[in-house]
Amino acid sequence: MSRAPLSRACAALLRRDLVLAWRQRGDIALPVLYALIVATLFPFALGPDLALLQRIAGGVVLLTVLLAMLLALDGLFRGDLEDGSLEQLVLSPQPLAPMLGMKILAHWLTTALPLIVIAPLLASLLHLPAAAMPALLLALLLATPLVSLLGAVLVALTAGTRRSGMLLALMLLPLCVPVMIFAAGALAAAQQGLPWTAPIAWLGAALALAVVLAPLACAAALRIALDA
Amino acid sequence: MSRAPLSRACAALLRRDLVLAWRQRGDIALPVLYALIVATLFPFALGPDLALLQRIAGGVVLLTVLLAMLLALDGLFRGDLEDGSLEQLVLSPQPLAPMLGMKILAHWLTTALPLIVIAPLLASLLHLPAAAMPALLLALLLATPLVSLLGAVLVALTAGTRRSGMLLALMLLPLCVPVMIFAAGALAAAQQGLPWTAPIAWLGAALALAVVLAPLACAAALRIALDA
Amino acid sequence: MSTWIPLWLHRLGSPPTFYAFAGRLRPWAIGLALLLGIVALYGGLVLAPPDRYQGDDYRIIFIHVPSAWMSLFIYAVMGVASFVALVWRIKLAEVVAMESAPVGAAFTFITLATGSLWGERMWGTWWTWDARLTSELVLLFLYLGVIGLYHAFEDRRQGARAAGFLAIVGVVNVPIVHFSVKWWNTLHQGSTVNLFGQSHIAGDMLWPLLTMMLATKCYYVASLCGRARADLLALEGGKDWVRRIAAGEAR
Amino acid sequence: MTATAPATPLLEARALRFHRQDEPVFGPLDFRLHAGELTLIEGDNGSGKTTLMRLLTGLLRTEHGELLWRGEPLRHERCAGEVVFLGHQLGLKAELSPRENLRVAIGLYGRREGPDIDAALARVGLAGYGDEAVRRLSAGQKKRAALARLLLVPAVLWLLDEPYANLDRTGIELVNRLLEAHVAAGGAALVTSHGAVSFHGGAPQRIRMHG
Amino acid sequence: MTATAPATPLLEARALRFHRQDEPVFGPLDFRLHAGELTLIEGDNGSGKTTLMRLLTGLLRTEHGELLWRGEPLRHERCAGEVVFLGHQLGLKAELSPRENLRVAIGLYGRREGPDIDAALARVGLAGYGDEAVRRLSAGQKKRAALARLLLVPAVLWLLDEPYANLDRTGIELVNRLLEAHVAAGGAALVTSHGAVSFHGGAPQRIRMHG
Amino acid sequence: MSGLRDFLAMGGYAAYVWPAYAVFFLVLAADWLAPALRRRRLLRELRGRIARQEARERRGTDASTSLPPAT
Ligand code: HEM
Ligand SMILES: Nc1ncnc2c1ncn2[C@@H]1O[C@H](COP(=O)(O)OP(=O)(O)OP(=O)(O)O)[C@@H](O)[C@H]1O
Ligand SMILES: Nc1ncnc2c1ncn2[C@@H]1O[C@H](COP(=O)(O)OP(=O)(O)OP(=O)(O)O)[C@@H](O)[C@H]1O
Ligand SMILES: [Mg+2]
Ligand SMILES: [Mg+2]
Repeated sequence: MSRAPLSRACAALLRRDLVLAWRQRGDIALPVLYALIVATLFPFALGPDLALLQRIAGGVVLLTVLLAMLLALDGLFRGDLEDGSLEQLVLSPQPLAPMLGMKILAHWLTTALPLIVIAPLLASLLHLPAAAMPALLLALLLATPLVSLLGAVLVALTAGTRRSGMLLALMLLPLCVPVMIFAAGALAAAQQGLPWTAPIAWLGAALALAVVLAPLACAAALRIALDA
Repeated sequence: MSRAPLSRACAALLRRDLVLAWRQRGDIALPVLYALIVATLFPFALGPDLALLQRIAGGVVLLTVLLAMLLALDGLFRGDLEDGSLEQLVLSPQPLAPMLGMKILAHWLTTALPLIVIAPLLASLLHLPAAAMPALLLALLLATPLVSLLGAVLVALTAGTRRSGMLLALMLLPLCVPVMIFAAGALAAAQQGLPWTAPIAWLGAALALAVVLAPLACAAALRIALDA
Repeated sequence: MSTWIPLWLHRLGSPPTFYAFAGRLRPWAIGLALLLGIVALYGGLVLAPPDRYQGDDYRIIFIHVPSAWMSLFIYAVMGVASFVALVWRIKLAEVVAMESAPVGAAFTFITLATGSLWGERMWGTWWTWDARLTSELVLLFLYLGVIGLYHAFEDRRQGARAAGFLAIVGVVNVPIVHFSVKWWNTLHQGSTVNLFGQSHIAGDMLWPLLTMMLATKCYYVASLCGRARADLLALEGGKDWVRRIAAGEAR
Repeated sequence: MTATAPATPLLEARALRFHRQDEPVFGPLDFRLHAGELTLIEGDNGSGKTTLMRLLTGLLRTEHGELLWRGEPLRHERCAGEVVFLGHQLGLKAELSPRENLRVAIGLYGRREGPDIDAALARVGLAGYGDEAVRRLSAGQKKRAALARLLLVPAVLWLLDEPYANLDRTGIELVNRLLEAHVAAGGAALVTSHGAVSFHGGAPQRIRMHG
Repeated sequence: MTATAPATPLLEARALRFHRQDEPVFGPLDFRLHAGELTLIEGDNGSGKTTLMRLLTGLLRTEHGELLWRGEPLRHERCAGEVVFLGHQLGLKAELSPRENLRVAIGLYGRREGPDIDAALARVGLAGYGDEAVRRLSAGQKKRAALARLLLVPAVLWLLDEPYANLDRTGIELVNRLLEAHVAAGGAALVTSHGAVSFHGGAPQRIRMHG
Repeated sequence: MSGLRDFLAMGGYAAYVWPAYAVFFLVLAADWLAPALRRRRLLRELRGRIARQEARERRGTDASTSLPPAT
């Protein structure tokens, strides 16, 4: 008889989530397609004024990616909660926080990463100047895991409730505002040719903090949620 | 023993869906809050330039409402499919098309209507000129049921598949573009003080057609989807 | 002295005792609130002269500012009570935290509404996305989130734990609201009333403002008492003392 | 109950087979079910009982063999309202109470003369639970709420897929009594189960899946 | 199996009660479960068997009475990895195959010496179904896939909530044999059921809910 | 009389000042009334629950009678 080592457990869980995501790759593609739809419809909604589009391109891409992520966030624990897998995970002899960290990682890999990959495409659909591209990508690389991590805590909090949808959105809003402010700040500075490291550094610091604290908070929240 | 008359069955189903929506009112509020989040984040994403905001306000509100609706569309049959209620509905002695019409109506009432109600608020958060408000509301009143009806057919088609998400999005995009073009056209005209009845009339005609045909198509699609 | 206070607190911590205590405190608190409120309104609306620059419009200050202060104060109370509830699992702390939220949300809403009305006149727009206004809006969302989360759970105590958790996380926003005018340059004006140093406001405007602040504090206490009583009834629904009340009011 | 001529069976299968992606699920089956008869479908796990049921409801399409309803090819429109199906998924909305769920069922299927909702709930042992959300019921209580539907809607043929699962002894008794009463009143029933049936109205016919 | 001093029971409940919003769900219970023992939990639908199980896993908090694990208050960290729970929800991902599901379980819970995944699947009668998506299995086959987990993970205490539901006769036999082997090897099990248990290793202890 | 009219006119800003005060009082009044209504509803529900529990207990004692008669 052998206890499962933590690393093995993490690998098993990560692998499971990635395989599941691959099996349901249609659902991964959803946020990406959603972002594409937004980017496609935008010129129709505003009329084909190139200068206008160019001006708002960076912000729109950021916003779209963030919103597409929020879309997928709701499903982070839903499947596992409904079929009893979450109970099995909580009852396993592994510490919960790193396990949840793995789930969040898998979620980021399967929802945010594809979005980041197509972000340059979206940006050029909206005629974002190429000079701003590095800032956009860097901002997304830092902002998306931050949203994943913080969002996961909120999703865990609402996991035990019936009305999760609204609550989640309610609680996510205050969280997204600062992330958005810093990311958009970096982007705007880059678009104007100003230095944009300061807001990026802030995002990085917040991310470092969240990587450590969010899984713990998530575990605590989930235990509260399951106790019903 | 008494057969259930169609009107009674319609009422029962409509009532059930409305009660369910009320019990899970958090989930109704989700699209609304989502739209609010978009409207809130937009100024952050673009910077607080009043003239710019004002210029894009109409299009953004339209797009936001449409996207928020698409968000909720995915769940139209999911719950009923998972707990077996859909089978019970299909097996009932009622013609399926009007029953599905009721479900679509309930869905429109619970997702689109709240969005239309808060649309003026969103519009004024983004400083849309008051003169364009009637056009906005009318466009929404016609465009949203159209999207609900056409979307329902697609949802029914994808109900039996695993990769519903992506398929749905893929098929919805070409459907949303014309709706968006007409609605945005009306709005742009109104914002410039031009007559805006023509695009609205087109939307109305499309809606009339959809009200008759969409439930029938939806019923046929659903029967195909369940046969697995 | 050092022994009876904990003892008294412990006794008060028992739900039926607190229920009775809150019932007795409530009329006094609301009476005082009304009295102070009337005095403050008389002072503010009638006695105080029109402002040199703003005319009579500034009179919104007498409700805007006390409400704004209360919105922050109540959040702080809620945060502390949530912390106590989560760490020591005291039922009464849960009740205080959760029942503070609606009152706080009400004051936050008032702040936003009156600020908007005032802004429409002063800044020519009822809303801009500056730091103070936005962080206050975020505060409202936090309150609503706490309330929603609390009621979303079937089990109230579970809901209180989850919502308390959220409340604690959200405490970060309180200093942001307060210092936003200092940290970022905003349209909203900076601090004018200074409790400890020199206030930049005329005396006959200051005293109604401070009186109104006391009135709102008293109102909070009174409202909290009423809400906590109702919540205790829900929370202790299975206990005999509540069933006796239920049976008593049936007649 | 609607009376049928005793000669034509209510439901008849002739050389009925089912394939899923060209793999056979169950072999050729022949059976007849008359009004007033109970038929048990027996078979191991995975032998195709649930699949057969779904075929009989018309949810799955019959591609090999024939399935006749009162002598004519079974089509949904023909048997609609005369068949009620209770499967592994109970078809109850978790957020509604049993009472509300049953009210919807009546709205869709119509109502047989006989007990009203309260009486039906009492009969299945859910008195006092009529207004609780189904989500909050135990596994067996959910099953009972679904069974109450049988008492309320006017259907000649009951298709019950493992009605005994999750029920306690009184619950199993209850299902047996419900079946007896239904058959005695001229109804018919097809039941799958792994052995809990004890039927006092004559030996039921049996269909063995996988021979 | 880990050997325990026969004196301290593996699991002990003292005046254990559970309330949901101040409404009692089940009354005070006292029982002891030693290694090598099987205990049946009996009770009608809705009597609180599932609730008791969830309490024993530590998912629900014990608020009234005591629950001891090897003599110390039961806390998740203390019994983690020694307890395995099989409830109404099987905890299988529908999109994965039984083999993949079991591999995850082993990753999380570790692996007992004994059969490997293929052998376990064969033992529960799923040979040949190892790579089918769980979604495509019949109700009983799903249950069997969940039971295979018991064979693979190292746990002393099995908490099985209605393991017999949806199983055919050989499946019921299978569960009985699994339980016997587990108990013979020094494990312990708590099982709820509505009557399918037939145990050859001495009369099991019984807990009556709502006695 | 004109004093009152002047007072109500608020130096021309009546349209801003009085709505602000109205919001203040209406919101607080709603806040004040909410717990009273909730209390009434709670007590009503509680009485229902007590009645239901008593019904269940009665059912528990004579469970056999709830079985349908055997044919
Ligand atoms: C929607 C718009 C507004 C919002 C959300 C808002 C919010 C707030 C908040 C939260 C405070 C309390 C800050 C603290 O205690 O640290 C405050 C104080 C104050 N507000 Fe506003 N406000 C708004 C509009 C206005 C307008 C238009 C004016 C007048 C021009 C104004 C004048 C004041 C004054 C004088 C204070 C007291 C500052 C002090 O002494 O600390 N506000 N406001
Ligand atoms: N999530 C829940 N919320 C509120 N009440 C619940 C919940 N789950 C169960 N109950 C109630 O608690 C009681 C015990 O339920 P439990 O599921 O433990 O019963 P059980 O003995 O497992 O029954 P069964 O044999 O039907 O599975 C029931 O009366 C049920 O209505
Ligand atoms: N959706 C599906 N897709 C593909 N194959 C399926 C599907 N559902 C069932 N099967 C397969 O068809 C066969 C028959 O399944 P069915 O559910 O009819 O069995 P059953 O007799 O009801 O079994 P049980 O007693 O376990 O409920 C099984 O081998 C199963 O693996
Ligand atoms: Mg089956
Ligand atoms: Mg149970």
